[in-house]
Amino acid sequence: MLANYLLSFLVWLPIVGGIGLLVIGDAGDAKSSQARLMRVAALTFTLITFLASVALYMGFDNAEPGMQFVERVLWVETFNVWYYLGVDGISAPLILLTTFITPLVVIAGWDSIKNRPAQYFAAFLILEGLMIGVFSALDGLLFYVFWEAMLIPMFLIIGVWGGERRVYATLKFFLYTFLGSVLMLVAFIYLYLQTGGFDLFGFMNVSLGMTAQQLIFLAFLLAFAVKVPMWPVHTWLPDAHVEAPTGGSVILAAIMLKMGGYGFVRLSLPIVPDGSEYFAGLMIALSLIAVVYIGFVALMQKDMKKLIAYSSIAHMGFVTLGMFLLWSIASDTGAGLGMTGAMVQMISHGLISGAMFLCVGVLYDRVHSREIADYGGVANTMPVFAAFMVLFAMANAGLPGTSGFVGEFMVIIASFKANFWYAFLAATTLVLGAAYTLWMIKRVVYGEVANDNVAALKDLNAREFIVLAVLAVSVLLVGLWPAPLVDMMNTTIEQLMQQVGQSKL
Amino acid sequence: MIGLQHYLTVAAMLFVLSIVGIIINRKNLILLLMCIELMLLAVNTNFIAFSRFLGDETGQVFVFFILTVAAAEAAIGLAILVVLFRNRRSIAVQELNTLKG
Amino acid sequence: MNWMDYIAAAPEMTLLGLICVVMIADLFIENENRIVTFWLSMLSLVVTAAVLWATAPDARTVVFYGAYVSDPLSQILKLGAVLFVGVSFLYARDYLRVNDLHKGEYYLLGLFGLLGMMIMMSANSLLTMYLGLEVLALSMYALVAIDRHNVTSAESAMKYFVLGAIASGALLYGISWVYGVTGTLQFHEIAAVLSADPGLNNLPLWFGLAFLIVGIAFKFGAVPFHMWLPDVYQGARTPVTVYLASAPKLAALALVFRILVDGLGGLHETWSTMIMFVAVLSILAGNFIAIAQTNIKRMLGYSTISHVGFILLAVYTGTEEGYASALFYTLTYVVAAAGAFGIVILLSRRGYEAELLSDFKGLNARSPWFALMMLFLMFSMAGVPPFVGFLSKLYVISAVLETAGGTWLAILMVLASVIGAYYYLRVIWYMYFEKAEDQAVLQAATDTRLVLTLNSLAVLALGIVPGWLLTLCIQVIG
Amino acid sequence: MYEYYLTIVLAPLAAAIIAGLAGKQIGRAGAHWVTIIGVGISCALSFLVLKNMFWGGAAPENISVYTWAATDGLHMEVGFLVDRLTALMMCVVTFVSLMVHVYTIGYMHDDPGYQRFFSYISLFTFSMLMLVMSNNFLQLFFGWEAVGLVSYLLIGFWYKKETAIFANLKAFLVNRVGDFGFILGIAGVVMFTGSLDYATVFGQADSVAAQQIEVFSGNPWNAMTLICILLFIGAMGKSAQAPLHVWLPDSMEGPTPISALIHAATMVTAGIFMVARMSPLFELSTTALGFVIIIGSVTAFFMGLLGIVQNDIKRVVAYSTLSQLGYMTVALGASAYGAAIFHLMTHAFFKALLFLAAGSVIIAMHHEQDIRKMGGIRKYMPITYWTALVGSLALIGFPGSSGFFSKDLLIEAVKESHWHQGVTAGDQLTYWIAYLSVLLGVFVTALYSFRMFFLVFHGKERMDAETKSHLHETPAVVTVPLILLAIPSAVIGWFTVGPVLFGDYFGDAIHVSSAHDVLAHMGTTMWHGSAALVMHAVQTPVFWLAAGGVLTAWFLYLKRPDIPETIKNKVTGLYNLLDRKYYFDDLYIKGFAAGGRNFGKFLWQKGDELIIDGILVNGTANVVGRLAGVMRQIQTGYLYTYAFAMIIGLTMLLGWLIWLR
Repeated sequence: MLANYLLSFLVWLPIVGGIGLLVIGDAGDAKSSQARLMRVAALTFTLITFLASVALYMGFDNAEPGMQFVERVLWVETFNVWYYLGVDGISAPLILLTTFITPLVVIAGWDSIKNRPAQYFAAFLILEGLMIGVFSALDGLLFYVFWEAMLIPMFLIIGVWGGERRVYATLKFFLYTFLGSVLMLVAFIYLYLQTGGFDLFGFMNVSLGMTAQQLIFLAFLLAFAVKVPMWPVHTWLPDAHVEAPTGGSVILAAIMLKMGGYGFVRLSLPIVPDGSEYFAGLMIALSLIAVVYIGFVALMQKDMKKLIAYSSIAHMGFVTLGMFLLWSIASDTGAGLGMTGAMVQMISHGLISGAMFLCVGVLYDRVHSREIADYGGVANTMPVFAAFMVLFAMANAGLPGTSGFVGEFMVIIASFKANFWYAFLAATTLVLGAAYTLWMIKRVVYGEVANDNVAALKDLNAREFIVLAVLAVSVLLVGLWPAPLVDMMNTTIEQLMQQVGQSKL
Repeated sequence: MIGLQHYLTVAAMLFVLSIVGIIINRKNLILLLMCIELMLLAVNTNFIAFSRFLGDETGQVFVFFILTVAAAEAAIGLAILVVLFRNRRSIAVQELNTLKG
Repeated sequence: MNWMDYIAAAPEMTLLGLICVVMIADLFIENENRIVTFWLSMLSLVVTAAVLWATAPDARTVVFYGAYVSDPLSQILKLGAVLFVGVSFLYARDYLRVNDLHKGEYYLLGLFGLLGMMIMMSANSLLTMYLGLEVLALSMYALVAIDRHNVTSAESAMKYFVLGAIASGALLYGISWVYGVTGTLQFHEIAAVLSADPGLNNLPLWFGLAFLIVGIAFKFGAVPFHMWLPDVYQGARTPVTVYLASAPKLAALALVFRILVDGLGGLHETWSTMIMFVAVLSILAGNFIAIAQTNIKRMLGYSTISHVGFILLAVYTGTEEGYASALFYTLTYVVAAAGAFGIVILLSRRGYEAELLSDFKGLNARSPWFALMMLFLMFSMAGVPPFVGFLSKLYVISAVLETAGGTWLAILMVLASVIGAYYYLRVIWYMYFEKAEDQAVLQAATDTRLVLTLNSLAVLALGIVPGWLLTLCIQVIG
Repeated sequence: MYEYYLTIVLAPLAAAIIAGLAGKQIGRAGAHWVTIIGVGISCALSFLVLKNMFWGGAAPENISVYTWAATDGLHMEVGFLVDRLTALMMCVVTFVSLMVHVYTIGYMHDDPGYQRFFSYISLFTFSMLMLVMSNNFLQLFFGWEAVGLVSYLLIGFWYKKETAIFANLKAFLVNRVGDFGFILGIAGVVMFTGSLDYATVFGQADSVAAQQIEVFSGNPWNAMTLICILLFIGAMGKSAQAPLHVWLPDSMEGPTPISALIHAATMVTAGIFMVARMSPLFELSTTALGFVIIIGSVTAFFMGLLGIVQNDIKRVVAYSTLSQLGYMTVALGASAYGAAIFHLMTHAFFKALLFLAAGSVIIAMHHEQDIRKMGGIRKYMPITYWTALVGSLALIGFPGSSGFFSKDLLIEAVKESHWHQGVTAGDQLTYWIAYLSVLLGVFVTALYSFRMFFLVFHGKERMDAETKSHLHETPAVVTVPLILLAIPSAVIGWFTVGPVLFGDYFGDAIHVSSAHDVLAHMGTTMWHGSAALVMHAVQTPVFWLAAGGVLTAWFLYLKRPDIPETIKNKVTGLYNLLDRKYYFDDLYIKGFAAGGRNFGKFLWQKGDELIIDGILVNGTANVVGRLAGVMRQIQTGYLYTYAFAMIIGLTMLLGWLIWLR
């Protein structure tokens, strides 16, 4: 029965496919028929994975708060490590997001990648598998293995297919995240010594002293804050985004950043609730700084990718804000609202930022510049593209009816319950977000044709159109009817809230 | 009456002497080899003394082994020395620094 | 005195006999078909391994009047040593041939070194230990100087020799003190005496202990007794380096286990601090200085130092788990080191030593496969999952965390490994992100390629299915 | 009726989607037909709904369409609340929108973006309907932002025009500032009532008003006051109340039809509608109402003044819109919601009419908008002339015109509002200020509207010969809407004033606490039917002020055109103050916008790049690198150093043994 091994299938199919691509290779020539074969193969693998994830969605039971599609096999006896997979309402949507975005990335890189396409697509396939692994792993060590292994393909993607300063960017990316993660490993080992295993639920059930909880929280915080990224450990992101190839930026923004948020929900909150409560104020402060400070920084970016990267940081600020509100909300309802908002925000940001980066990629493929100043009046030569870009920009600015609004709305409402000023600062994103996004739109899309490059632009080809159209539809769908998504999460989040509510001291 | 500690002191002195010799000698590698021999002698003295005062022969057996090994060591050392001299026509210690950092 | 003794020592004796055979045969072999010597040596390794397998003791047996022990630990270490000596012979062969170094001495000295190692691994008395150590050391000195026309080899050989002599001198001095205090040379007796009379556990013994530690730390190449290591790794011809970097580490581990654990286990709280001191220094110095290197052999030398620091920290714990992790770490590290130097050999060819980092530029374009293999090895050394280097670090850290104040050591270890990650990443960066400077195709025999591939894939395979090796290590120690 | 409501909303949306996505395929004619049919359907149905409400006496309906999302006890739904207030708004919106659709055929006749334009205005109609028909705050906010989006797209419709794309960005951002308050208001509502649904919220209004919230620790505020003021900030953005009015004049960069539809008739009145809709909340906070009335009166008077110095035909009308919106706001503040809505309706008709007339003139003048280059157009374009006259008279409140009833009674209501029971002296003062400003506003209104009227249609012809040569009446698609709008502008007041204001038309749709139900008060004291009111007009100051305004305009701009110049040169200070629009734009652009950019630059370059990246991140990396460089120096390469290092190590071990152990 496949359903029992669905998650393993999701995790390993892309990885196996990627290894296959690596071994076969592309005769070092992007034009060769072999290279074309590799592309098709890559797309097929990602599509099959997506279909499998649809099966996951079909089989998913919204009413079940616990884990579903569980697989559990002993892996390393010495450390009592299990190959333990499962999904709940928090991880399932993220897995769907992963399998949904990756095919688009493959299509987007179809013929813009001239150098060693087979390796390129292989890297993305392996990356996809590992990311799904992170979202489905229920054993601490397994989680860590996927978490770290993920860095390898991304390190190569940025370094090999990136821009001029790619080496600096990718080393920064790797070392930053590696530094963040190693302390999490120490925390895991500590918990292992406490519980005699790496089972996450074991971690959640063991009772810990306050100091231990605080230290563990800080260890986790470093790991996840870097990934999210939260101010002030965010500076790797703009560099990585700017230098990465389009596909890399999309995966980074759409999925990798979510790992940080996911980590907070899956590990920090349930394992060290009291530690989280102790540091909740700090987390909220950092999140609000991210929203306001980064909003202003984004305003002044000259590089489109950098601007979107910074806007990602600001938007992820809502995620962390929503997650850590619950202790400052007196009334019985509202905390869950913030959490739901945070989760929805993660999904929607995945779609929107991915779309924005793809839009920039479309322009970059044609003009080979990311500078806002090199554009202007794109709408004259690329009307269809302009329509898409304005739509995604509006979504980025959190316009109701697009997915960007849903999460922000919920989080703002929840934060008002917590404290007027939280909501006040959070809501500044309405102005700031619109300001930096639309100002960029004004300078890039509108106006007279700025230069010959713009005059020579060709509008979207079928491939690009499909990718953007699919994203546009999903952005609007989530914006106009988020209920299916929210229903997936509700029960799990309720349960999480109870779990976090009770102290472990 | 000369006791164990006297022997040990002598041995320690020899040992220190050999080390000092190795450190302060900048000129000649041969001297280093000699210092090494000296060090082994210090060790031998120790062993003999201990063995004598413990009334147990193992230590003396050990000394024989050390002497043998020392001979072999000296042979190899000199061989390397020859190779070195062939290559660079000098056995000065302070010129021996192409590998560093 | 009965035949059991000879059976227990059969592997060493077999090896010795075979070495003599090879030596004689080598006399009558013409230079052009020196390859025969290679195959003979390989054959003798295989035979030795077979004998090892055959005479594997199910329990600890002490023979030759307590001078010699044969137990599972010695078995696994010996098997590992034989295996990696063989691997380094294989990697060396083509290099030696194209560089006119293809003399029988390489293999002979290698085999003698192996003999020394095996003796160390089975030593149950300080005397035996010393003899084994010297057999190993002397053949190493000669091996490093094997290229008679190479200045740097000679220089590094001389440094190695002098410092090695000092180290063994210190070791001997320490031994003499231990002998003087306990009145015996055999480890189990030393242990017995110490437990019988705790009063002995005092300054004179500690005084000797310090000297022993100097000898041990030198063999391992732990700071501040590491100075020889980078110079020798760089100065020696790469085939020698690959030999040095792999099997002798196992012998060094045996040295630690036999002397500090079997013999002076009672002094744990004394020597643990000293070990921690050198270990921490090694981790820091090794990782930091490696960053500044431009020569890959030298860089790997410093990385070795940092790994030694991890191994010694595992020993420092003094727990069975710690010893097991030390064993696991050493074994897996040796796999990675052999592979890495193997790739370095692969890159060099006649009259061209590929030892600069920049020689790795664009390797992905020249040979995607071996670039990938090197990537595996580097990430494994950096301790990134899913490669085995991660698990071994994990094991050591978990052992250290259990000790008092282990938290800070653990944090130091992980932070150091982040710094370390930088220079491993730099190799990958050169291989993947830079343009190739020379386009010469890599030529290597099929068997070499095969073994090199297996060697590199091993770090991945062990990372994914580590269970059997971990259990093995635990059994051996327990 | 559910299907009706759904059709009313979805018909324009469908039309918009078709015209937008399939614009090429269906062609220009196809585009305008499909959208006109779409809007036509919803217009017809809207009137049907109104009929059922008004004569059929149908009860208000509150229907939920689908659950948008539900989590943690908060139900977020999409649904319709259709009562008489809604019905009225629906009719106004769809009718004006329909007129504008038709008019557009002529106005945009040879514009390349023809289909896109129709798609946009249909989309706007959809959004506006969603806004007015909403039964909950979520959907209200959705419509609120959606109309903002369409307005953004339409102001920037000619995206090559630098001024246009500046104006639309400005409009969107200023609106966002308003929405900033609005969403906080909504969040407050949820906090205190735990629901987004109007009915539930209004049901709990009293309990909310009883609660307090500590925004600044130490001095608690009344929750209701906070919520209402926050909500009203949203209204200030949409309805362009000072100081968030700056976007409206610039929005005239857009094509004239949308100036009529969005920036005069419908969208800008969304704020007024919203406050009226929220009357159950606002009624419970006199503080909030005081805030509203002050803002309104300021806007009403001072924005009117600006109209006098404008020379762009559309901008004059824009400023008059601002001041009229101020009037409505004042009415809201005086709890005369009915008056506000009534004025909203009449204003929608005559202001749309004025805009379209102006547009018609602009077409004829080949997109020349400067009134100093016009004059004497009367004889060339009679229809436009007469309709414009009707519009202007309605605007200044000529007795009998629709504007007369709405405005006159509005002012009356403000005057009476000091009658409110239990008002403090402070409130009294507020009411008097408000009354004064709306009263003087009448004069100003008359002055600027007839200044424009005379300068455009009378006097000597100042346009160049080339333009004059083919100056003629605009085609039927333009004039017919003018006429169709002129009719209600002229007469609708007469018929509707009675029932709407004093006939309790709104019923429960608008809730006024009997304490300050000024309209009811007036109904008892002074209302004797339309005719009586008209008769009584001449005795009111309003009439004479208006007449005075017209006369002044006539004297200054027809009789002695030289005087304005001399006045301008006499009081340059005042003139500049008006000409620079009280320096609001300078404050916002040079102050806030530039300040924000510099702040961002500072945070980016000093905060991110210098401190975090430069010092912390790369700094650490450099330190490590340096350290490595230094440490490798220890490895000198000299044997004796190596030996020495070993000895040092040994001595350290021994030293530790002997002294520390």
